[in-house]
Amino acid sequence: MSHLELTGLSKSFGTTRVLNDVSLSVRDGEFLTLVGASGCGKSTILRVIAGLEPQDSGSVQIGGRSVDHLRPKQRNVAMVFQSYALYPHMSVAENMSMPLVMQRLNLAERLPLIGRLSPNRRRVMTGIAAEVDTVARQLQIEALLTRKPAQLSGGQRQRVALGRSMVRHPDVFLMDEPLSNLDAKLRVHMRAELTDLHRRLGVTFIYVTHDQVEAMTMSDRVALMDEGRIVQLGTPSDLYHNPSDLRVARFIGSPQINIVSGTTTGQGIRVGEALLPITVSCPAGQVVSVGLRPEALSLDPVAGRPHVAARLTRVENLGAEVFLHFALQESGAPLVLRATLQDYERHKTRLEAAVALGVECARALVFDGAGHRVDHASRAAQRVAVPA
Amino acid sequence: MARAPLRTDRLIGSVISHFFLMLGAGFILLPFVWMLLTSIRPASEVFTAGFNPIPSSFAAGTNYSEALTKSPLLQYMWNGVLVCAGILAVQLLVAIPGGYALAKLSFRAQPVVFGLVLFGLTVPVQVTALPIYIALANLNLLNTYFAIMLPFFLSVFGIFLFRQFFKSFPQEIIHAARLDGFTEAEIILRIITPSAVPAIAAFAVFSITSHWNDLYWPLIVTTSADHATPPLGMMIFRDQETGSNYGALMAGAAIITAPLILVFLFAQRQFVRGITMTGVK
Amino acid sequence: MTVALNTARVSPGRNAQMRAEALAGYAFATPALILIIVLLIAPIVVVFLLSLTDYQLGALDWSWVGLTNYSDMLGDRVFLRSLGNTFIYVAIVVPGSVILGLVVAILVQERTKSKAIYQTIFFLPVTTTLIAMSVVWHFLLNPALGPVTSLARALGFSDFDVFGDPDLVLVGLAVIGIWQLVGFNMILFLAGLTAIPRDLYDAADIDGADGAWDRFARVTWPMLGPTTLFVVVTTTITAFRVFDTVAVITRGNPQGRSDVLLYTLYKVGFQDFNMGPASAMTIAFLVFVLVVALAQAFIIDKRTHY
Amino acid sequence: MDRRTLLQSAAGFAALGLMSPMIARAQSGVELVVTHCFPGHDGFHTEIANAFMAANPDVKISFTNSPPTYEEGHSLILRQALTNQLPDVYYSGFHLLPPLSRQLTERGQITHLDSFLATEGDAWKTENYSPRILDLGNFDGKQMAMPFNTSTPIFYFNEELVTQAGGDPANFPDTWEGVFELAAKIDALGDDVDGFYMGIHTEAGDWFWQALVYSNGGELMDAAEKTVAFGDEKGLAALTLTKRMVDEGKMNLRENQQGVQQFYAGKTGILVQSTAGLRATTDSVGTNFTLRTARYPLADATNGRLPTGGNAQVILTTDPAKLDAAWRFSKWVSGPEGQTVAVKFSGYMPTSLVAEQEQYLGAFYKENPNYTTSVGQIPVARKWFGYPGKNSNKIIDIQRENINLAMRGEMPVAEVLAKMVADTQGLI
Amino acid sequence: MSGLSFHDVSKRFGQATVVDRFTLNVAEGEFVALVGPSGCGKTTSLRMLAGLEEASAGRVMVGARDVTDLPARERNLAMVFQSYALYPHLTAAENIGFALSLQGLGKATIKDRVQRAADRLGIGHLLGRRPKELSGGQRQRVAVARCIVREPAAFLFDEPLSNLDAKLRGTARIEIARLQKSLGITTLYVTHDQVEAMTMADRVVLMEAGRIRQIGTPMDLYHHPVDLFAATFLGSPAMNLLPGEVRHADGEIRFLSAGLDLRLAGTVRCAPGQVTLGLRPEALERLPPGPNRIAISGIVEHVEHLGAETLVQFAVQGAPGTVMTARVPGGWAVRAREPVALSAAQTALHLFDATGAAVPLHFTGPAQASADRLVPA
Repeated sequence: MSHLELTGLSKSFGTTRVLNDVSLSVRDGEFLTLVGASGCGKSTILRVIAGLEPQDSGSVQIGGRSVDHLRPKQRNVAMVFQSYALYPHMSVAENMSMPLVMQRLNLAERLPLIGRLSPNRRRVMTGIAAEVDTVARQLQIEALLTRKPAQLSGGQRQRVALGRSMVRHPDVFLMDEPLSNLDAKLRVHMRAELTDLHRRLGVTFIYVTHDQVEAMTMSDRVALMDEGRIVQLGTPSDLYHNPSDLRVARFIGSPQINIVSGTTTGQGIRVGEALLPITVSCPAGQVVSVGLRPEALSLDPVAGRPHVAARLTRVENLGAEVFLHFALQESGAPLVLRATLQDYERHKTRLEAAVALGVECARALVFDGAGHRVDHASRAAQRVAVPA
Repeated sequence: MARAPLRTDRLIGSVISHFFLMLGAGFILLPFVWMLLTSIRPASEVFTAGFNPIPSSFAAGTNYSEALTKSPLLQYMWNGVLVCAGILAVQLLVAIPGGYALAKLSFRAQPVVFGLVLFGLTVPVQVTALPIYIALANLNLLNTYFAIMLPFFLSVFGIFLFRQFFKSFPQEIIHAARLDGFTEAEIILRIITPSAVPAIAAFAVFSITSHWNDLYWPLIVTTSADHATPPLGMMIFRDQETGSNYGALMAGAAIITAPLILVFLFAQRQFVRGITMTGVK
Repeated sequence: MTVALNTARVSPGRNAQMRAEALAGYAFATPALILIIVLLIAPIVVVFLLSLTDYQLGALDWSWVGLTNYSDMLGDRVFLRSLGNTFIYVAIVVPGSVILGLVVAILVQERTKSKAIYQTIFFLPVTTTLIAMSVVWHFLLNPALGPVTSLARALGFSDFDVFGDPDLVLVGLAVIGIWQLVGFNMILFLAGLTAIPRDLYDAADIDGADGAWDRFARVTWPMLGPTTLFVVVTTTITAFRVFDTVAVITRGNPQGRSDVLLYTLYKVGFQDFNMGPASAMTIAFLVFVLVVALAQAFIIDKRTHY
Repeated sequence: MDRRTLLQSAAGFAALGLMSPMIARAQSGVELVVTHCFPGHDGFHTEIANAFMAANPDVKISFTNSPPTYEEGHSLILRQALTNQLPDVYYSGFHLLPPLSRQLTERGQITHLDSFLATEGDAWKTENYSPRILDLGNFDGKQMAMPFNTSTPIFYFNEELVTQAGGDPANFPDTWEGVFELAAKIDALGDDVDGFYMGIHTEAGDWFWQALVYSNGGELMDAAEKTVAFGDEKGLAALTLTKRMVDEGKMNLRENQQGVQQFYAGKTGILVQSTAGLRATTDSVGTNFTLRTARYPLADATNGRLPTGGNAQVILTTDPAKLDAAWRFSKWVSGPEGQTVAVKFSGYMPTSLVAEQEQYLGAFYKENPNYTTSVGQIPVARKWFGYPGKNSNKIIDIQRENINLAMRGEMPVAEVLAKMVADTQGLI
Repeated sequence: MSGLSFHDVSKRFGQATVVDRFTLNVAEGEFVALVGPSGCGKTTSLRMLAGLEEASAGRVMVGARDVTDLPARERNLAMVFQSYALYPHLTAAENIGFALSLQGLGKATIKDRVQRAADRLGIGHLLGRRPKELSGGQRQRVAVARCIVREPAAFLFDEPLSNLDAKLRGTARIEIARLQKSLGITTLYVTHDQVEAMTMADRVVLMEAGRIRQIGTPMDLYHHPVDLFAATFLGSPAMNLLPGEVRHADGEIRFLSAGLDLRLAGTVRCAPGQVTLGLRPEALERLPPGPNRIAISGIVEHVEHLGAETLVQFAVQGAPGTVMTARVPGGWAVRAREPVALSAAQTALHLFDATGAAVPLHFTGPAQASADRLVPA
């Protein structure tokens, strides 16, 4: 059993608080992603779990036992680094067998020359070589075993790094932005491969990334971090559809969520001249932020349904879809609308003048002045179907 | 405005830069050329006025054989090899772990040790020579290879160099190694040292050249020819009382310089890389 | 410092890795530390103690004299003159070898095929025995017979007697000092030059930088700031230690115009055997070098903010 | 804390306890460890020692590395005295003999030779050594050393240049006036030709200055070695001569070795140097020109003297087992066998009367008349003076600076002399 | 401001030809993107125009001026580098004003122009900082401000956004495009990111191995790729490909691939032979197959939920080993190992012959109109 429990982790570098009372429980076999902007503390958590850095307070438990007093190698976790951290002077095979060599040979047997005298050593090494071969085959890098890291492409190095962590059969895989050094195409491909690997191994993955797409597409659950704290922990779709905080809403989703500011009234929320019939629990006259995902806006305002007036400022045509950039008529606040090419073509001529954009109030997300989510009736009633 | 094509500009630039480089190279090489020319000249021709590059009679044989036979130069060079090897080995054994500790490990005394290293960079050997000499004498260790090597076992420059080099070594690889179960000593042995080949080459060039050529300290601690190092072999031809034998002196200089130039040529690529990678900033 | 403080805050037992790291840190630093204490600190302490005595090498009795040696030193013409000469020497050698090293590095950097050859040539002086090379320089600069002077004469310059002329002698020694140091500085500058992103030159070209000088003044020179300061510090320390050339060639002549600190120190200590004053000078020398190095290190710290 | 504890603590920190000294010397009979200065002397020392060992098979002579100068040798010996690493036999420069013998006597690390000389008998003494020579090694009434190499300054000249300038090589001038006149003529022979060179303004010690003062009949200090004595008119004459070298002799103030090199190249007419360098000079001159030597002019023909350069052998061992062998070696090196080799190899003057005989150096001298010049100066040779006190080298440095002032005309000669006397006195 | 043009420009390094007879005219005020995989010669072409590389052959012009032999500084072009190439020792203001100070303008003029340029990019308050003290996005803006302050003949961009994270890249590309339009300045923009090329440029030049593969508007390239390379390079996720064969049989045109048999009869005119069929992920829709639509079904292998949309990778039934990606709206709850049935309009099909060249598809019948509609006027 290798569920992982972080309790009250805190850590500072000098006067900077990088972790602030972080508690987190990761189920056995779960793929959990820590996501956030750089400097939010996500990588530090990973290194604390691995034992590479000490926490100032709090504790880490793996499989129900505290590992705080254990050295990194004793914690049975494996880590894949952003830079892959392959040993530059060793071949792929040597890189991959290193963790096992360290585990299975004693100190004397590991010594450069003297070690070779041990009869045990050869037996162990043969065993290791077989295991490395197996893993290499799984990752389709068996042809690369004799090469040095410098002779490998980025993607190949990434796989070797994976292989090196796999041979140990660790309880937990820790991955620190493992895809960020790959180009866009390869990144997309490796995303699928990693999730696949996770499914096959069935081991706990803790994955750190700053890329919300990775977080969204790969994880069972995502913890979004900001300034050393976990802002929200939930499934990807939770975070997308039900962000608890303005920061989460902004971070997740591309193009970014539209945020317009409005004022609560008895009837709803006034945004410029438009009144969105969203009733929220906070008193009237308060300034709130209304978050509208690009797909919550439409070019076809249905009569009687709420709409806002806006002016088209720019068209980003991606072929498959079109991002239409608007400026809100009164405030000039930017809005992005996501349309199909067909829709865009249909409305093209109409868009030259100011237009009314339909707002699907049921999908609107309302945040109070502090950025906290405020639930509202229309949303509760018409909860959109979210994929599990 | 009529304009020469860029190619021509570049050609002119290259000619000018070669001109200055050759001028500089001439300045640098002048003493070497004269050393070699003198080493093949008879004594009487060394001082004939003017700068006639070609000697009218060759005395290379005489000078070189004199350099090799009048002093046990080969013995001295062998001593030099032993001394340089011994010094370098201990320096590396001390400086690589020391540099690693200063660059990558955190312990409370670290700033103090590093401060001492920086301080040491400013202390010339002359300052510490006498106390060390007396200590060696009291331990009855004079006239040993050990005595010649001892003050140089510590190379604060080496510690500094390796620290700078290791500073730029990716922390992630060390983290990976710790996770893999490497002990710190094994990290040094199996990860850090193989990566430090350029730095080792750079350091070796400095270490070997300075101790091969060192005259001051061997002269103090050795009184017998058994342990003397190469420059002592040239001293015999450089005599203030009776006048120097320039031909043999230069032949000796050429003989003892040659291995160093070979060492440098051999290590040049790594050397330059090592210096570059230590990031002198 | 922050690192140390952090370590301090983590109580032992808190994290096995930190403990192991600290332990390893001490273990690996210990050999170096022992050698530093035995070969550096202790001898300096002994020298300092000697500087408070009137001990003469070989003598059987001696006594404490307090700071007399230091006060005598301040009134000692020869010492003060050596100090001045050393500063003059440093003032010539440092800019000379730094600027030439930089120029050569820049020129060599641009070369492709011949780069390695030039690099090797300029580095040669580092590999040679100074006693032999001093003899050679001595002859090369011979006012009547040396090729340098015959060349100067052929070019129409008047005769000059480098080691005989009190006004030229330090210049002559400095030329040799520069000859020795140029190659080393060149290598350091080459390292610094490689670290300058090529993009900056491209940007400067497009921005309208007019030829080599603009490129140098606007990009190369400012970008080499940290390297330059490092080179200046190391060169200064080396130049302060000038000894061999003086001992072999001029021995302080003419008129003491080439007396330099280490040579004077050597004469007092090893020819007159006055260990007390010599030790005092040694300590003074250390202080000078240390102050210069610290001042420069301080500037480096302030300048490397980019 | 006394000196002992200071030094012991110095030793303590270096107590690495790593190695034991592994200087196990093969002891078949007696071995004498010998140190001499100047690596250039290795040749004749080895040859002499070989001959000695052939004649005395029970004694083994082994040499240490040679310090490059007398000063460095002296410093080496003092360091070794501190640490009990002294060689058995050492050749000290004459000028450093007084401090050496005094300090080592005090420490009980030197053996004086009076008893040995007494055993050999007076007849032997007079047959072999002139009293003047023996006196060079005699201090505080004791024979501390046997002189080995002796030298005086002599004139070297370029026969061709002298002839061209209208001089007569066979009758080289014996007065400074004559020398300067000839030098001026030589100097006029060409732009690149110098007339005269004497490195008094740049040499390592003060040997040339002593020669100038002594040859004018002057003294450096009074007999009690308390007061500087060259402030008189003899000293003035000596210092004036330096100025005249420049003014009348057209001497260029070159650095010493460069001046010498210029002579080797055949571009200087007259060179003043120790006779010790005769062999090396002959080799360096080769066929460039005909090298001749001439005696050093004594301005005061009656009281004029010349300082004796060179070195004397001291016996530092106090081990009774070695003393006999050491004395035998002493006799050998200062005797005809040793001297013959040393003279031929260097140009030094012999210290042994016997050595001048036909079977030793007689024939050599006939074939090499240049070598006889210094022998002729033996009667006027006197001790090489060393200043008492801690600052002897500093005194010499300061004096040299003053001499430079005079030669460069930066100060009137008389003023310089006064300053020089005051400076010297101040440092004693 | 002026147009830019390349005439048969080539660049060779030794034996290797990096750019081969590159010819391109950029109209005044136009935004042209050079796009292609790394090493395709796009950056080299840009640098030859800038004067940072020498052309081995051909001429480059800025407006009517032949600048081939002029040094970079005399070409009056401004460039934003991938690394931004800011001078680390200068403040933002000094960086922006660098070119002006080289021109020898007065301090006050420089200050004024720098301030205006900085304000325009919203970095007016950062002028006193050094590059080290700026974030990636801010540095990028300083680099752009450095260009606009000079009022050059044209802007050159060399992958200016590749050092920014995904979020910033999105906003920055809009900013740059907007700025370019408002200044109306001729722009040549190099990128390897097809999204940037598609969204920002008036025209896109697609390069591969030193040659131009296709020039056209973004929609031209997206909807009418001339070959397989263009088809797969543009669009993310990439176009799905299915190798197979076109056969004419029984008066029908069929596409056959392993066990797959798609009838294209009656709607498409196409010569028989070995082909590759291409289908963009968004063309696969959850609609029942109907007239002029082909049906494709399979087993879901992997699902990526992106919130607003979902990417479904499935193994195509009948074509073992072939995996296609479908891009469907975000609401669809589909799971791995479930079967899916999708269809695509025939008008969305692309066919490529054995050499990789696009096979023109001639639609007959009612679908014609809708096919034309796909192409923006």
